[in-house]
Amino acid sequence: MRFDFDDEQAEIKETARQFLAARFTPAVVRELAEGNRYDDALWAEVSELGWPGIAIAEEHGGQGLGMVELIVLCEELGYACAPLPFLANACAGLVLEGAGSDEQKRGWLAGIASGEGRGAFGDPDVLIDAEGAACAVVYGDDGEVRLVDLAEVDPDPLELIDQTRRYAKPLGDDIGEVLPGDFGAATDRILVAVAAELVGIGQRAMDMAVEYAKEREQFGRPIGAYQGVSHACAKMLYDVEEARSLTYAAAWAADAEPESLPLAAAMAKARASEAAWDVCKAAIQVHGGIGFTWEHDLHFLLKRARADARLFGAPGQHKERVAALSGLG
Amino acid sequence: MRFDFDDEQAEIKETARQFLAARFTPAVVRELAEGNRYDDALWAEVSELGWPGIAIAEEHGGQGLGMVELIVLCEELGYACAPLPFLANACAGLVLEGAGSDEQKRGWLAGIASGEGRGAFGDPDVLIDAEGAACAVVYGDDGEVRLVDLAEVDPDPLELIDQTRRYAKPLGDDIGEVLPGDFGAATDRILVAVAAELVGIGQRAMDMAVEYAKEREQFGRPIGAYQGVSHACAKMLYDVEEARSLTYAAAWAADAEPESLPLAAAMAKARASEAAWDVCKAAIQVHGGIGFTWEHDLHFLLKRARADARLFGAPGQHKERVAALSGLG
Amino acid sequence: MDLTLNESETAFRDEVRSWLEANHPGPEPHGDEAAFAFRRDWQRQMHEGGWAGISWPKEFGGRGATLIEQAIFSSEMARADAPSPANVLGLVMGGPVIMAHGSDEQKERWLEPILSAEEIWCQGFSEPESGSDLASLKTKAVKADGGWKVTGQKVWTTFAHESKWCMLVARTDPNVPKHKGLTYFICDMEQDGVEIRPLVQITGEAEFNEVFFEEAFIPDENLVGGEGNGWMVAITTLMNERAGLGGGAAVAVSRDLAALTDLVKEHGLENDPAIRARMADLLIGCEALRLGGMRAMTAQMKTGIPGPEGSIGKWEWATLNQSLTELACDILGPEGLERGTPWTYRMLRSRANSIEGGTTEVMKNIVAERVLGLPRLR
Amino acid sequence: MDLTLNESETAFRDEVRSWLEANHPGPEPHGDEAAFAFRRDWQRQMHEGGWAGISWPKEFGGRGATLIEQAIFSSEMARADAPSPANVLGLVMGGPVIMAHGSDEQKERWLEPILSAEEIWCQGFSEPESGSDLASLKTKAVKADGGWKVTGQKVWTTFAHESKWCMLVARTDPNVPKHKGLTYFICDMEQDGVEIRPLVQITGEAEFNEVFFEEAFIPDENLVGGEGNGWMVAITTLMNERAGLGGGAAVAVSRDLAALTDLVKEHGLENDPAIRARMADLLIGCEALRLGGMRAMTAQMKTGIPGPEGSIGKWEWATLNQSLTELACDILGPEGLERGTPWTYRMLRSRANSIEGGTTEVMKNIVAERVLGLPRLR
Repeated sequence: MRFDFDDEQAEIKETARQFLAARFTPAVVRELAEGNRYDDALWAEVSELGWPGIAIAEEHGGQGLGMVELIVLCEELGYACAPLPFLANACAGLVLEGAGSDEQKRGWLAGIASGEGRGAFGDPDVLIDAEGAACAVVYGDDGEVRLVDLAEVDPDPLELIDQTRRYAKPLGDDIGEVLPGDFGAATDRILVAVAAELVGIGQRAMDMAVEYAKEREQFGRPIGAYQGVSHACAKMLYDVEEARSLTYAAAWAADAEPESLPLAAAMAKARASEAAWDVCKAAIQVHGGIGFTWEHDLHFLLKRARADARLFGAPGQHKERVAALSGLG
Repeated sequence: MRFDFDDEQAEIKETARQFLAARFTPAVVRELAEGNRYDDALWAEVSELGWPGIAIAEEHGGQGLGMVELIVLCEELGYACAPLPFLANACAGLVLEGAGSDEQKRGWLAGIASGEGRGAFGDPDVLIDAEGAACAVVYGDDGEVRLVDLAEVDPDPLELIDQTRRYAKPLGDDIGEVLPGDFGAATDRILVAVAAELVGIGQRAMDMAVEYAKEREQFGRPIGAYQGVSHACAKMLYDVEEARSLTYAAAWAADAEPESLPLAAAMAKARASEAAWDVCKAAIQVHGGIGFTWEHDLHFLLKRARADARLFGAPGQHKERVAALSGLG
Repeated sequence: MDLTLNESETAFRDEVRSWLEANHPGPEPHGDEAAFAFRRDWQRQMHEGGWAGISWPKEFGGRGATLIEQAIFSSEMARADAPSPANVLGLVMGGPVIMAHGSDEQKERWLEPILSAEEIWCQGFSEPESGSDLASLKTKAVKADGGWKVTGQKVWTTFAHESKWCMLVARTDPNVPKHKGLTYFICDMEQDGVEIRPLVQITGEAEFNEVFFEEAFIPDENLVGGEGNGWMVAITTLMNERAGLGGGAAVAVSRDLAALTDLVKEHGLENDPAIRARMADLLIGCEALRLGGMRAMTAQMKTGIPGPEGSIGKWEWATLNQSLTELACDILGPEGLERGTPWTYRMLRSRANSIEGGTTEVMKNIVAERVLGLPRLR
Repeated sequence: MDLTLNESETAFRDEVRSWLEANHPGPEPHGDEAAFAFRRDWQRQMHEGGWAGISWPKEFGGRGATLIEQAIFSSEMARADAPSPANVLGLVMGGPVIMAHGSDEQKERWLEPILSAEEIWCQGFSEPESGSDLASLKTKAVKADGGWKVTGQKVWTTFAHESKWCMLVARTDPNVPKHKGLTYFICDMEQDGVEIRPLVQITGEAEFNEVFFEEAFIPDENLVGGEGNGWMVAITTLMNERAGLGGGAAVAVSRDLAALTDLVKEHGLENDPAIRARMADLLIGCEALRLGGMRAMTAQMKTGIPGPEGSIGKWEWATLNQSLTELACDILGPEGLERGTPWTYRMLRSRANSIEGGTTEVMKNIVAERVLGLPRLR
């Protein structure tokens, strides 16, 4: 029994943190987000590192690592608030690998793994990162999941408050080909990946709030000396750490104990959604007026947290699933 | 438009506060509560003041005043945490006067108004203040309200955590005579009376917490100087004042604008229930260990708040009614 | 206790209501400049109707309305969804400060153009380093020939670019305790020493400005309330602001709740117990806000001054508006994530409600210290 | 990352589990004295089986178990609903303090009777005037011939009337800063200068005591860790207490949640969305507590010391247990108001969870200051 990252995972995390801090400086994030665009060179660089295929089997061109390694990256991408088409591509890969036909996998997984033929990801409400992607994996209103060749369609963009990611209107159920396999486990894995991104977002907002609380003085003291602020910051840690424990454990379950995954994934997504949203709101409150300005970076985190929290099933839906899976039927 | 007590009401409040503070000292409340008993002499004294009949029409031996005057007393009785069979008697009076036949009113209201032939009050779960009462007004499982001559029955006592009041097991639906009238408005009035008692309980717990926070020193300062404590106390005021506004307004509606009563009563009972319970819990937290001891008086308030909050419909039920009456059907 | 309007109050309400029905200028045009011109016209119209200075004494061109009449007026304005007058800060803060602390010449010079919206006023209190701790402000005014030269930065200034005058608190004496070295000025915004930069919020809109003063000149006759009395004068201003906020807030929340009820039904969620419970909490909170305002007003009529209880109202309103707009976006689902839609805008905008006009933490401090008498930490 | 037990851990768990199955003493008898005698017997039995001093090094008669084994043991104890041993404070605090700070003679004298429950230990830290601010304690020890005379009052002392020894912190030097004038003693409770009064809680039970010392004598050889070092020694003790709390808490909450699930069904509320949502929150919180404990333990295995993260666990547990028992009483309806029933008792008892062993406010201070590095106010 040992609940931490092994040396290799810890190294991936540290490398990702440093790489992303260097590439996605606040100025870069701001520039990309304000244009609601990605930088292809940065995606190429990330692809070079093998990130898009980290959890895809080697036979399909990936690194063949597990969910734990994937969520390490998701968390750090959330921490950096990086505008990159990473998450949707990873989601597409998870579903395609889990439920695609051999032919579908052969056709598209290598591109997803290399980052050169990205996958978009969609549900009945929204399509994520379609522009520039080769294919899309889309959950339909009818309960089926479809694979869509994006060369054939041109989705209409959709402007959400989260400008660090690119959204489009859903494609509908009348295009693409149905995935034949069982996508249940892949769906749960997606929830864990999103939860990890939310943990990273929450951690970043908390770090910013704590740093500000140490520096900003009012009434002759750093505001972090007042319990009105310090207890709010303590609550942020409580929220982020609960979300983190549940998310890491769910990733481990995906790799090592799949029978525990459905409950673990629902718990992680529900808790991480509430945690990141609450922490971002509280971080703005700690900052006061400056935290409410566009020129401060907090709002990029706030809005991405909101989008991640409400997409992929709102917390209430996942709590309902927790109850159902815990003996309440 | 004027939202405060008139001079006469203010005088009733002041007199009640002083009278109850003199009679129901902490030592007296403790002695009666520990024995789970009442002091007949104190009831006689209160009856002498005309309190039991304050809202009963003069033709039935009461003072003919309104709900506003009644809730002034209820609030102060809650503030004093007074062990007295006042509330059940008042509830019985409200229902009997509102829905009883002429004969039923003639038979029992005078005793309720004078305090010499008290009324008990019951619902399918519990019977309140039956011992020593002449009659009981009881809400049945079948949706009827019955008047029961208590000379004919001997209810089994029921020990609740609230020892400042006397409870018994319900009588069931097969005794007594059905009240012929519409008891809807009386039921709402009862909610307002209970809400007022809860406001008084919350106010008292808050006063105790604030006083303690001024006196108790830790780390070289009164604990009330720490925002962890002072903001908790501010929240108590917020809760109590919201409950108070809603309760006073509902009492006014009962007297002056009956069409607004159902919504106002549901709001008052829901809010006052949550407010008093939250304030009592927070007051214990502010006191720390000492607040958790039997020798401290807070727990009498806590337990009475809990009973008042959960009886007469739990907050969730009344919120449901608020939604239904506010356009959600 | 009487929570209804009496005969004369009803008559007043009917008068306001029919005036608004006859004169409501319709929906605000798009675009900041057009909207402001629209509001300026609207205020002129209000002034002609005798409604602009509703709370101002008659001797200064106002209506001399009672507190209740003011509350009725605010409610009716909110009920009719009437636009705000252009010169809100002049009407609610600037005018009252001049009336309370200004000289006869100052009253003569400034009051009428406030009412007519001819001269717009803005407020220069907050600074980047001085938010909750207002008295620590650093903008300094140095004596010059016939007046003062002001240098420093103000922030959160509304309509600065439309304003002729700025209520400015500056430090005139750095050698005394921080509350004592401040002076209250009325600064002409139309001069070279004043630079205005829009301050964009997380909503993407620029509702506020930063204002930079670089040796801006203020003549002696624009000093209000005496040198070194700036703190006291400013506090009066803030009390007026908070009292002025009261009346309409509950009506506005109530109107929003009605819209939210429709939204719930449009989305077929009226039987969802979680939504019903959240709606009930909001409905109860809104009613408590409304009633609390009435209680505070009744108390103010007796004592003559707005009490610290106004802090609870501000706190309640912030909590309510944040919950309300978040619920709306929750109900809207993915649509509630769309940029620039009304509810999404309002949900983001509401995050400032617990900061602007005194943070919720400051409101709690005020309640703890001034209502409950708990010791202060500072 | 491996959240399951490996082979040797599984073997250990099986060993504990089968020992508990074979030796579980059945339900605790009613009545305080009978229950205590029962627990004393149970601890003797545990000691004979080699389980009483599970965390103690083998040289002192313990099992020398690893942290994981200790956690497994706590979980299995909770899972089997096994009674606590009688001498909890001796095992978790007294023994470890003597092992860390005691002399060889003290180890020889005290350790074995702690394990065997022959001598029960209690704790004398808190005083009526010193709760969260422990270092302000006033009980004083004055040098006397061959030892010290102690006078003062302690409170919240568990099992004082059953105890032979009290871990007592007293002020030996009133002339130095408050943290520096304290000394840690082991005081014999069986003497005239010690008076014990039961302290009844709001539950109606007397789980704790007040202890009055009136010139109680403590010989020099009962001083632990050196004169004036009492604060440091006491802090070690408290860290041991909090670390000792870990393992079993989540298992106990989880067991309670299973009981609550049954209760929900018995009352036909399994389809009530509000109840389902509250249950889900509790289930999620309980799992977070369990996992957080595992993460903290893994960290402790690396660093060797329990980190301040334990404060989150204490805070989480208090929140969970209060919500859980309140939900149970809500579900029970009027039955949840009945005096003395198990859930009612536990609901009232839970109000102390956010006070005992460090208030939630103190836990937040620790998190803010020691984990987040925020400045401290004191």
